[in-house]
Amino acid sequence: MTNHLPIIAIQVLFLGAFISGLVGYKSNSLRKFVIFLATGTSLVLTLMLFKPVMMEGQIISYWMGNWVPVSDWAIGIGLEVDQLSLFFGLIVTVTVFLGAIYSFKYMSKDNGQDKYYVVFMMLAGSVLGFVFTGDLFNMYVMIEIMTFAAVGLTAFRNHKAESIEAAFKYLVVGSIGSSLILLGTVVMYAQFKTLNLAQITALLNNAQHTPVILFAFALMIGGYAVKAFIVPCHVVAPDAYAAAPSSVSMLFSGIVNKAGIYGMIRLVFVVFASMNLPSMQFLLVFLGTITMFIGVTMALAQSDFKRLLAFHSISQIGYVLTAIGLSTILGLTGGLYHALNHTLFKGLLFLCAGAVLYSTGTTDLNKLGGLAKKMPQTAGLFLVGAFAISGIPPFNGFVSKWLVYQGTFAKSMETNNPGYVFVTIVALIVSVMTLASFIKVTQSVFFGQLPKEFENAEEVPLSMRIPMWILAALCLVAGILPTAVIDYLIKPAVLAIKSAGNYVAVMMGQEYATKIYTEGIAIPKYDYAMAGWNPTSWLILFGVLLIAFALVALTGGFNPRHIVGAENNNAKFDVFFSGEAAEHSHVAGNDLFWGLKHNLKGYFHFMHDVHNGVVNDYALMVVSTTALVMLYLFLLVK
Amino acid sequence: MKKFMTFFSLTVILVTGLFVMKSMAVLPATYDGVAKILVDTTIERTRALNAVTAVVFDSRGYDTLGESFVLFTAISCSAAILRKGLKGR
Amino acid sequence: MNNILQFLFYILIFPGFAFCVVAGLLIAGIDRKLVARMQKRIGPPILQPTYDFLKLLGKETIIPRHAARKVYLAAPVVGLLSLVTVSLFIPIFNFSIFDKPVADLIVIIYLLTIPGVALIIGGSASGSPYAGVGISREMVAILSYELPLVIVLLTIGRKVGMALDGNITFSLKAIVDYQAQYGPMIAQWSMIPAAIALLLVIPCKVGSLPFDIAEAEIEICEGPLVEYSGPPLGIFKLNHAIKMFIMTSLFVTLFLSGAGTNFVALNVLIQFALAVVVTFISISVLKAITARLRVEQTFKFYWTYPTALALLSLVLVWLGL
Amino acid sequence: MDKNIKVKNVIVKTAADFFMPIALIFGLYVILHGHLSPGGGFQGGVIVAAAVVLVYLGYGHETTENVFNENLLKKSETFAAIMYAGFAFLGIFYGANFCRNVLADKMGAAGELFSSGTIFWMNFSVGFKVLTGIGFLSLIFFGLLKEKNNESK
Repeated sequence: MTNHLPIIAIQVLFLGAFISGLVGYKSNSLRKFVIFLATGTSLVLTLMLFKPVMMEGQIISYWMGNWVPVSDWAIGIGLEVDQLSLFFGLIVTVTVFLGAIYSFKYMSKDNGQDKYYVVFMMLAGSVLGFVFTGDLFNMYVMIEIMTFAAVGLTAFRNHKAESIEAAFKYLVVGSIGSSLILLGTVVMYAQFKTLNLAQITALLNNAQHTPVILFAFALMIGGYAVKAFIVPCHVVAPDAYAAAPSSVSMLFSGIVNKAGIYGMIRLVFVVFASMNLPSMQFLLVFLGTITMFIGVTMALAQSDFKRLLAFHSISQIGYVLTAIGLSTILGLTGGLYHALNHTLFKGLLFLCAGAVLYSTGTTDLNKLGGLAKKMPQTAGLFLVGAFAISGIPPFNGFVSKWLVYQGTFAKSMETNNPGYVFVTIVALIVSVMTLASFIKVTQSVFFGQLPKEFENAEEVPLSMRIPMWILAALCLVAGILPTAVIDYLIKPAVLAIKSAGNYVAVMMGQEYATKIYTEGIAIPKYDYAMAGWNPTSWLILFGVLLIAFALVALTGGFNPRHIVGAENNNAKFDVFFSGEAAEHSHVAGNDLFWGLKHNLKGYFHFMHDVHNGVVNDYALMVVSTTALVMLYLFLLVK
Repeated sequence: MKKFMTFFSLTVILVTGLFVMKSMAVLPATYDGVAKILVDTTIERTRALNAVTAVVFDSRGYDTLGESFVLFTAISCSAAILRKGLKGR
Repeated sequence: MNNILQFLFYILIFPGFAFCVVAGLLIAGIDRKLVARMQKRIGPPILQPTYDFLKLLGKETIIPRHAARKVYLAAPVVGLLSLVTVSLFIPIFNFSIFDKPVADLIVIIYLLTIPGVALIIGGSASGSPYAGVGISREMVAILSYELPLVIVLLTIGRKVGMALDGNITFSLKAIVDYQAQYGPMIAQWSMIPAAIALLLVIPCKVGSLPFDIAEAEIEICEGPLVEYSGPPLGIFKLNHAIKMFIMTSLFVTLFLSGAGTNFVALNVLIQFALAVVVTFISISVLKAITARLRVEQTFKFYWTYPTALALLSLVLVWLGL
Repeated sequence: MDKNIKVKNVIVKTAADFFMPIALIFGLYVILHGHLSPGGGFQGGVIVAAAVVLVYLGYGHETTENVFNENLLKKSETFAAIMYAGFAFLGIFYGANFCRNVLADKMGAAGELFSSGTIFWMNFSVGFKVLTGIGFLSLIFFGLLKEKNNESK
């Protein structure tokens, strides 16, 4: 029965799409019921895999149509769910479930909702199918569904011109990415005559790295870089994230670019495990570092809530890529942890942006202000998300960023390469800049003075707040219990990344694996423990302090009788205006950091010119990236 | 800059592509691997005379399922994008 | 039980809350006195900041009409808590409340950011446009000094790590042990640029002249604090004082720590005395002789000179000097 | 644009009348004989869907709108997708794996029309899905064309 779980989990999502399209044509509640049931079932089925895969270390292999390998050739399509796949699978199902619940109310103001849910579920199912599959061409098929569904959802609010524009850009650039992946797949097939990932891994292990393989590899790295929105292929992402409905932006940052990251990890560390890794490391770390830096500096310059979040999404993916690029145990741990955290806090932040949009109808930072009084829960949840993404303890971003810093710095000590210190410094600075841009959002959306037109803004409905609360709670849990998260989620996944031989053995049979790996399958060691810093004891400290000071505050430290509300019409409760009469004056977000921008104006002007919105240039950037990766691989990888 | 990048990337891809083509030409010409097994055993396994259909719908039926979902998604997306939006179009 | 009591003692009395408050207020008083003397004034009594703090606790708290009430009131307390937590992590010579090397430089970097963030969030929650200007300046200030600070801390980590086991260390305890063995860090000439860089970072971190751009009284009426009154304002003032002590004490631990004596009380006194000296060098003198910089000048300053100094140190350490 | 589409052009109309049955019969043939002769669901489906285009060319927009029901086509496509997934699920119901051709031995010998098990049925559902899907897509595009013509007039 366990064997059937992955395929049922995937197909339930697809069937949910079809059935909601069929029966939910007229009835709203029936459609919602179907969607809820499908996403919930998928989540439960994936969770049922948790015990056998993560805890007992099983790897599930499943041959479609019982086409088991014949004379050592994998003729059918196989699903292979190892710990890495399940790690991403859990991310996908949880995100989809919460996103679906959020959509119920959030989308209620749009028409054509039946179409929305169909495409939504296709997106969900395709990403789950992508991470569970063990077949190179099947990966392409799923990424194709994903791209089309993402384009459709980007343009869903088609009464806005920017949605259509963003979808067009995404379609062009995304299709180039898909084509690169397809071409890579085709070339791989020409070389190896098989499409099964495990078998390709095995064949690569003993093969020379011929130009054909390098060519295919470069194409696929380029393609997945587009899917993961890695600089300089990121240019379409901000438009798409900003134009899509927020529940979809959450999916974009939570699962769509995770699919790209998963593809990269699977290719670089499992399929091409026999490659000369140090040279790949440099490429990945380099790409990751510029990704996080450019992402965050662009975010500082934005004046739209969702665009800003989109650039942060890019920046955080840079962290993930940098960390996994180190390819040490520590680095991979940090990278996967950050991937998980990114899903949690960025999902939360996008949902908060959606809540603001739902209540006020705009996400322009220059128009908003003072919403904390009207939407206290959203403001609080936003602060949780903002602190988490900025890496303020005790939230989850702190733990994973800490792992990233430690990983990069340890790597520099190990290899005696000063370049990695530079990466550590950039990572730390990027973290502060992240904080800066969230301060800007906090100031210009939730605090300050409330503009007249939003006097009637209300807190969003409960069904929108529940997913936000769940995500916030998960953020806190992942920050407080890092050892548990690492033991149960990250560690198995990291070990799975490191044991390509095991991956082959499960899928193609032990005999085959022993034929290929004549020296025996190496069993990786997980030698990292969260030593040095024990966050639980730290949290106890913080808690004790909190209680102590709460007591102080209660026993008259703040003297509650003196705290008078602003209800009475006394002039002393007005904001200080140097003695002038009070008037509406809100410091909005547009130019909050001019001191920074003024000093770096050369850089910002250059970035402004690069993000010019011309699709031809964007396509050129993708192609150039692929060409450069290709050049790099051909010249530097031995 | 743009012009340079265009020519540069096209040159790189063209040159490496030609190089790869050349090295592909020396790969063994006979078809083997998965394809041979599939073609040899298609009829007793699937009872279908058309080997292509047999491959497409049986041994790689899951991919075809995915491909038909691609079509479905594309059509659903067109329906969603080209629908009458909130403020008319 | 005993353990818990011990921890409570640590948190509430000795390296924690009470000690921090006393030391911080004392250092603030000494600083004012020193500055006054340098400007040929008599200056307030050393206990003046204490009196100010106590007086503010008795005043009325006014919450402006536009303020987000809970955040407005919680912000100063959160800042204070994080400062007290930092003080628990900083070892005083060989005295540290953690047996194992628990304390961690990265934790400290982040925890030291929180008071600044608390100031920003609190000011932001007050809804005043002056505060809006103030927080933007404060954030740019954080962005400016964080770069040299980070490089300095990484340099120390590299230096100590290489000497101990060739691996990275972020542990303050390891740093203190290293200094107990090899003598103060400042004695190594490759670390002197880093020490100077950290000395330059301290005034901006505590927000004193010439880098008090966020709270510029004359231009923007104390920026984030403009709406605060009563106990919350008192706690912010206290935060400021404690921050002075924490930063100078951190400098002492990182650069001036040595073998120390066997008596904890004596060590604490030495630490405090050294902290006063560092305060004098990096805060009081600068405060007495300079005028306020503009925000973009501050940014430019920190990303050039202190960063260059810190990088110089890093390169020297990297070369094994 | 509207110059090229003369609704009452007799030649186009006759040609459409002539080719429509051929397209339908031939398309269905290609779908149903996918497992015996070249072709299959995808190809046959597109040929059948050409009928929609022929109706539009021959009879113009209004007739097309009257003859074909957009929603029905969309629903049929969804239904066909479910059908395909259902045939794939048959494998699990019969105790084998997903996509297993469990009916292969239960239906006629190789070469007969009803042979090759689920391949035939999957082929059929794909054909059905493609013909409804492409037909639906064509209808949407004709709708856009009409709007555009109205705007230009």
